[in-house]
Amino acid sequence: MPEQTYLDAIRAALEEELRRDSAVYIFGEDVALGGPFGVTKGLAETFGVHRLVNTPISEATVMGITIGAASAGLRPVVEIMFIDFITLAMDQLVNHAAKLHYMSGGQLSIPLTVRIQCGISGAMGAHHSQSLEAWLAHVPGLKVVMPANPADAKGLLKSAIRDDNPVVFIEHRGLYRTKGEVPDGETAVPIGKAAVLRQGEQITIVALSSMAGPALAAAKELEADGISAEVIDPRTISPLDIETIASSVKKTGRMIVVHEAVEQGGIGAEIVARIQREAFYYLDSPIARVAAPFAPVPASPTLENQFLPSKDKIVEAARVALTHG
Amino acid sequence: MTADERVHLINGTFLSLSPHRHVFQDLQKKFGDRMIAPPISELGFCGLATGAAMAGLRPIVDLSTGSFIYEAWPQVANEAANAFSMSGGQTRVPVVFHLFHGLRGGGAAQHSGSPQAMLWNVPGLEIALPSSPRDVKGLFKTAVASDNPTIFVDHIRLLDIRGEVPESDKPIPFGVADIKRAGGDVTLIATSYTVQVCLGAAQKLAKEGIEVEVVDPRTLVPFDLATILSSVEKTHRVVIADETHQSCGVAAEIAARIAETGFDKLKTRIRRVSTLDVPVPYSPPLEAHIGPTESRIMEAVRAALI
Amino acid sequence: MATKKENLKEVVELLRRMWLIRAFEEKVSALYAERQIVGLLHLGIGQEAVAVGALSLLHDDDYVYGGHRSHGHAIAKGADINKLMAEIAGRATGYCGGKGGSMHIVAKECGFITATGVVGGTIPLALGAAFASKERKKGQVAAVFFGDGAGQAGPFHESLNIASLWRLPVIFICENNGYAEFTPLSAHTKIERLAQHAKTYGIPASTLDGNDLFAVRNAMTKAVANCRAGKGPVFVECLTHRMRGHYEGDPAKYRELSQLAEWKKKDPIARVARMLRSKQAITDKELKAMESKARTLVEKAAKFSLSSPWPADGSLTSQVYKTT
Amino acid sequence: MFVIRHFEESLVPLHDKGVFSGHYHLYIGQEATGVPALSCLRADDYLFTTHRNHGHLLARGAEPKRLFAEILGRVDGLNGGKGGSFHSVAPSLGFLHSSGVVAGIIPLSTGTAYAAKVQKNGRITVCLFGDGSLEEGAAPEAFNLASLLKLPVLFLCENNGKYGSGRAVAAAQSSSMAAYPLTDLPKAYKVPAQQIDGIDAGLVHATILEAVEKIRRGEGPQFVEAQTVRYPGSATNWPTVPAPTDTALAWDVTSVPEKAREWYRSADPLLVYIRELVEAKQASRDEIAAIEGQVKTAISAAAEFAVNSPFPKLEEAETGFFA
Repeated sequence: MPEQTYLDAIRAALEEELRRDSAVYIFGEDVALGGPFGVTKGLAETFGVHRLVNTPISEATVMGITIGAASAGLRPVVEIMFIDFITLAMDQLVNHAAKLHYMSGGQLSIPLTVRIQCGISGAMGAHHSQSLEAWLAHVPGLKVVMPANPADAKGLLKSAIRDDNPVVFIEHRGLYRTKGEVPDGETAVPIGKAAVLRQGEQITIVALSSMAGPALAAAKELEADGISAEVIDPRTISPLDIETIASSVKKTGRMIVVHEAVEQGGIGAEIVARIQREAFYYLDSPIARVAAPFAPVPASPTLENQFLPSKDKIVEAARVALTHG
Repeated sequence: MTADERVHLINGTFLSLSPHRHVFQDLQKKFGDRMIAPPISELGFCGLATGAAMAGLRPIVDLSTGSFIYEAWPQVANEAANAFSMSGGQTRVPVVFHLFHGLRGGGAAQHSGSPQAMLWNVPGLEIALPSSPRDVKGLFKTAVASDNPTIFVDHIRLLDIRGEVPESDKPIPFGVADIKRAGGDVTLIATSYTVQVCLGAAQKLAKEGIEVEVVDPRTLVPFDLATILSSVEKTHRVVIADETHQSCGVAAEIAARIAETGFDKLKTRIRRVSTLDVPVPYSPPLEAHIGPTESRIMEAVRAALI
Repeated sequence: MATKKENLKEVVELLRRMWLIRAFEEKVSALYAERQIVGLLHLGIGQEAVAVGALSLLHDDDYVYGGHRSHGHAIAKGADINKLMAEIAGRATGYCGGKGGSMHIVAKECGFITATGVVGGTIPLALGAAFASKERKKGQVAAVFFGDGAGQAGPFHESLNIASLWRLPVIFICENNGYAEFTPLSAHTKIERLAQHAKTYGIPASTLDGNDLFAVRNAMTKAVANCRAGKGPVFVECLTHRMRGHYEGDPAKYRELSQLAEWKKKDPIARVARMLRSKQAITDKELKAMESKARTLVEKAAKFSLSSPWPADGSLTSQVYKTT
Repeated sequence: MFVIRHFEESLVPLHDKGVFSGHYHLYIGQEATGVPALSCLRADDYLFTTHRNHGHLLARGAEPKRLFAEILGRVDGLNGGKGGSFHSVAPSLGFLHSSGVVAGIIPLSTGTAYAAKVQKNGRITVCLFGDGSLEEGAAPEAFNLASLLKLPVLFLCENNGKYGSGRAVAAAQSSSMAAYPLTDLPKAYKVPAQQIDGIDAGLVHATILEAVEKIRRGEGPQFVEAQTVRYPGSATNWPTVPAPTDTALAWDVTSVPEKAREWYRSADPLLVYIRELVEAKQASRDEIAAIEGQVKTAISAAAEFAVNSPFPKLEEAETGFFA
C-alpha cells in the first residue's frame, strides 16, 4: 500500500470526490490558491476556480452561503482556517445548519462538510491553537469526526462529503506531516465507528486525534512493565461509538480518556458519563481523564508543551488506575 | 447601580419580552443615562461591553434569549475569556452577560438555547445559574462585583417563582453549592429552573417514602464538588437533572467528576436526565416531552434505588 | 398607482391573495388570543402588498427565504394555508410536522425554503441558493425578506459585499416598517434607508412605498429581469407599517397612535380595492364576496388544524439526522 | 522608524534559526503611518491593534527587548510569554488587548471609547486594523454603534494591498471588497472618512492630528484609510527580507534584488522620509547613517537580552486566567 502524509491524504479525498460528483464545491479563504496550509494545492488548476471558490474573510456569511447552497442541491465543503474562527460562524452552524432538516420536518437536507484545522502546533497562542470539538459535539444535528492518521483522514473525509447531513471534519494541524499507509481507491471509513489501534487486557486507553500517537507510545512503555493496554481511537465524537469502548472496558475493567482539549466540559466527560452507565459493575478503578488544564493556550513554547497531555502523563495515569482496587 | 456608578446596562430590552417589563421601566427613570438600547448587533454590543470593561467600567449586557449569544461568540469566548490570561494578568474584563436559557413554551429551536454547557468548556469565564429569588439577587451582586467575565444564566420560567429574599444586600459567593432539600436516599443534582422541578418531584417521592436530597451547585465555574461528594457519601446514589442537551451537557461533566473522584462512594451508576439530543421542536406536546420533566426525574430516582 | 400595462383581471387575483393573507393573519391572531396557539408569533398584517407584489413575479422553482414574520410570504409563494395553519398550531399535519412552528415555516414544494428566528439569519442562506442556481445555469432567482432591524447586523453587510462581488442572482427585499422590535429605527442607526448600504457595495437599489402594490411589482419586475440576465443582485426597500406589535401580546404602546391612524388610511388592500372600483373592474358586492371567501377558506384551515392530531411521540427523535 | 524597521528585520533570522516558531507579521513598509499617527496621541489614550502589532507597540514606546522576549515566549516578555507575537499587550502604553481574530478588536475599541466618554476623561481610542478587516461583519456593526453614540474613536485602516497612490506596482488588493473606495463603508454610517497616502509621513501626521482634535472636541468617530504598498518580502506564513535596510539605499538601490528594486526606490516610506529630510537640509546623510548605526546596536542588544531571558515557570501554564 502506498504511504501518504495526512495532508496529502486529505487532498486525495477532495480530488476524488470533486471528480466523482459535480455537485461537490470547495469554499474557503484562498482555497483556489492552495489554501493557507497547501491542502487544496493544484485542485483549482484541474477543476476550475468556479468549483474552488475563494471567499472574503466573512466566516459567518460564508458558512451561511454554503448551508444555503447545500439546501439547493450542491454538496459544498467549506474550510474554516482555524477552529478558533468557528466562533464567528456559530449562529449559522448551530441555529441553521444543524436544525434545518429537523425543523423543516425532513423537507430540507444539508449535505455540508465543514473542514477545520485544530490543535497546538508552533506556539501560536490562544487564538490559533484551541481544540473546541466539544462545543460541536453538543449540538444535535451535527456529526463531528476527528481522524488521527492519514488513512482515516481520507476515509472519513470521503464519508463526510457523501453524508447528507452537516459533518464537521476536524483535522489536527500537528498531524499534517505524519505519514501512514493509505489504501487507494474507494476506502470510505464509516462515521460513528471507533477503531481498536492495539489489543490489550488490563486497561483501556481511549485517545482522540493527536493523542493516538502518545497513547500508543505509552502502551508500549507499559508493556515493558508487563502491563497490557488496549488503545482505542473513537475517530467520531458525535455520534460516539460507545459499544466498542464499553466492550473493551468490560474486558479490562479500567479506563483512561485522553484528549488535547481542556478537560472541563470536554468530550472526555461524555465518554466517562456514558461508560460508567454502560459498564458500572465492571469497573475496578475510577475512570481518569488526561487532558489540558482549564486555561487559555499559552504562547510560550515551554508553557505550551506543559499544557499538552503527554506520553508520560498517560503512563502515570495508567499506573494509578492499576494500583487502585 | 446605586452602589457603583461604573455599572452600565447595555441592551435595554432587559425583561421586555415578558409581561414583567414594568419592573424595568422604573429602572429607566432612575438610571437612564447609564443604559443604552443598542441596535440588534449582538457581536457589536458584546464587543463594546468587553472593551468598556477593559477600560474600567463594569457593564451588564442582556442578550435576552440564550440562542442569540452564538452571534456574539467570538467576543465572549475568544476576546473576553482570554484577555486576562493572554495579557499575562494585566487586562481585567469585569463584564456580566445575562441571558434567558431553556424551554419556555413555543420557543422552538432558535429561542430555547442553553449555551452554558459549551461555555463551561471556555477557560476564563465564570458561570452562575440562580434557581430562586434569594439566589438570583445574591449571585447577581457577586457577578457584578467579580473582576472576571461572568455568564449569568437565567430562565424565563423562574420569573414567576415566589420566595423570601433577605433585605440585606449580602452577596452570595460563587462556588458554594446549596442543599435546597435534605434527604438520605438519593442525591439529586440540578441547576436553574430544573431545581424547582426537582423540588416538586422530591415532594411527591417523599409520599412514596423516598427522601431525596436536592443539591443546587448555583455556579458551574467555580464548581463546588466537595458539597456534592459529601452528599453522595451519605446516599451513594446520584441522579443529575439539567436542561442542556445530553451529549457533552452540564450533566455529563458533573457525572464524569463524580465517577472519577467519588468512585468508591457509588452503589449504582449515575443517571442523567437531560434535554434529549434533538433540536427543540415547536409543537407544545413534543417540547413538553423532551426536557427534564418531573416524571422522568422521578423514574430515574426510583431506578437508582433498585 | 397601476400602470396601464397591469391587466385588471390579474390585479383582481392579486387582491384575492392579499385578502387571503389578511384573513389568515387575523384568524391566527384570534386563535392566539384564545390560547389555541402558543409561542412567539409575529404577524404581517399591513405588509401584504410587499409579499404579493414581490412573489407573484417569481416561478415555483425560485427560492424564497423569510424572516420571523413570514406567514404572508409563504402564502404569497403558494403555500397551502391548511398545512401552514396546522404548522403554526404545532400539529402533525403541519408542513414540518409541528416541529418548526411559526418562525421556522418551510414549504419547499412551492419554493418557500425557510423562515428564521434570528434577525437576518436567512440572508446568507439565500446567497447560497443563488450561488447554486448560478452554477447550474437554470436561471433561478433567490429572494430574501428581512426587516430594517437586520441592517445593523454584521452578516447583512458581509452578504451585500459577497453578493455584489460574485454577482449572485439574489433580490434583497427589505420591509422597512420603521421599527426594530420595540425601538424606532432612528434610535438604532443614523441611516434610516437601508438602500444606501446596498449602493455602498455597488448594488442597484430603490426605495418605494411598500403599500403600493404596483410600485412593488414594477421594482420587482426590473429586479427579476436584472437577476435572470446575470447582472447580479438587486436591493428593493419597501416602506411599510405593521398594524400589529412586534409580536402577539405586544401592545405596541411605544408607537404614537397618530402614526397608526395615518397608516390605516394607506392600507394596501383598501388602495387596490379603490383603484379597481374606479376602473369598474370590480363591484362592491364582488369585493365583499372576495373578503368573505377568504375568511371562509381560513375558517376551514383553522378547523382542519385544530382537529388535526398532535405529532406522535415517535416523530420527536426522527429527522435529527437524515438517514440515506 | 529605524527602530521598527531593524527590529522587524532582525526577527526573520531569529525565526529561520528556530529561536521562535509560529506565524508572525511584519510592519515593514508601514512605518510612516504608525510612527507619525501615534505621535499625535496622549499618554493615557487607548489603542487596539491586531496580529501585525510590533510596529505600533514600538512606535508607542514599548521596550524592544521586552517585545522580543514576548515573541520568543520568555518570562521577561510584555505578557510574561503568554501572549506571543499575536497577543502582545502593553496596558501602561494604552494597548489593553490585541486579537488574533480578524476585526476582533473593532467592537472592543467602541467599548473603551464608550467608557472614556461616560467617565468624561477626555481619552480617545485608536483602532488600528488592515483592509481585510472590513470584510468582517464586526466592522460595520462597530461603525454604526460608534456613529450612533458619537464615541471618541479613530478607526485607522492601514491598506497595504493597494497601489500606493500612483507609486510602484503593488500586489492586487489583498482584501476582496466590492465597495470601492473603502471609505464608503464608514461613510454609510455617517462616520467622516478620508483616504490618504500612508507613505507620506508629514501628510499622515497632519491628517491624524486634525482628526484627533475633532474627536477630542466630541465630534464623534473618524475613519482614516492610510494606503501603503505591501513590501516585496511579505508572505502569509514566512516573511523574508529582500535587502537589509541602510540609509544609502535611499539613493542607490542597485544592491537590492531586481524584482524588489522598484519598491525600495519609490514605495519604502523610510527611504522616502530620509530623502525628504536630506533635501530639506534638516539632517545630513552622515547624521542619519549615524543614528541608524546606534539603532542597530541597540536592537541587537535587545535581541540578545531576549534570547537569554528564561522561559516562564511551568505551572504558569495552569494559572493566571482568573483575576
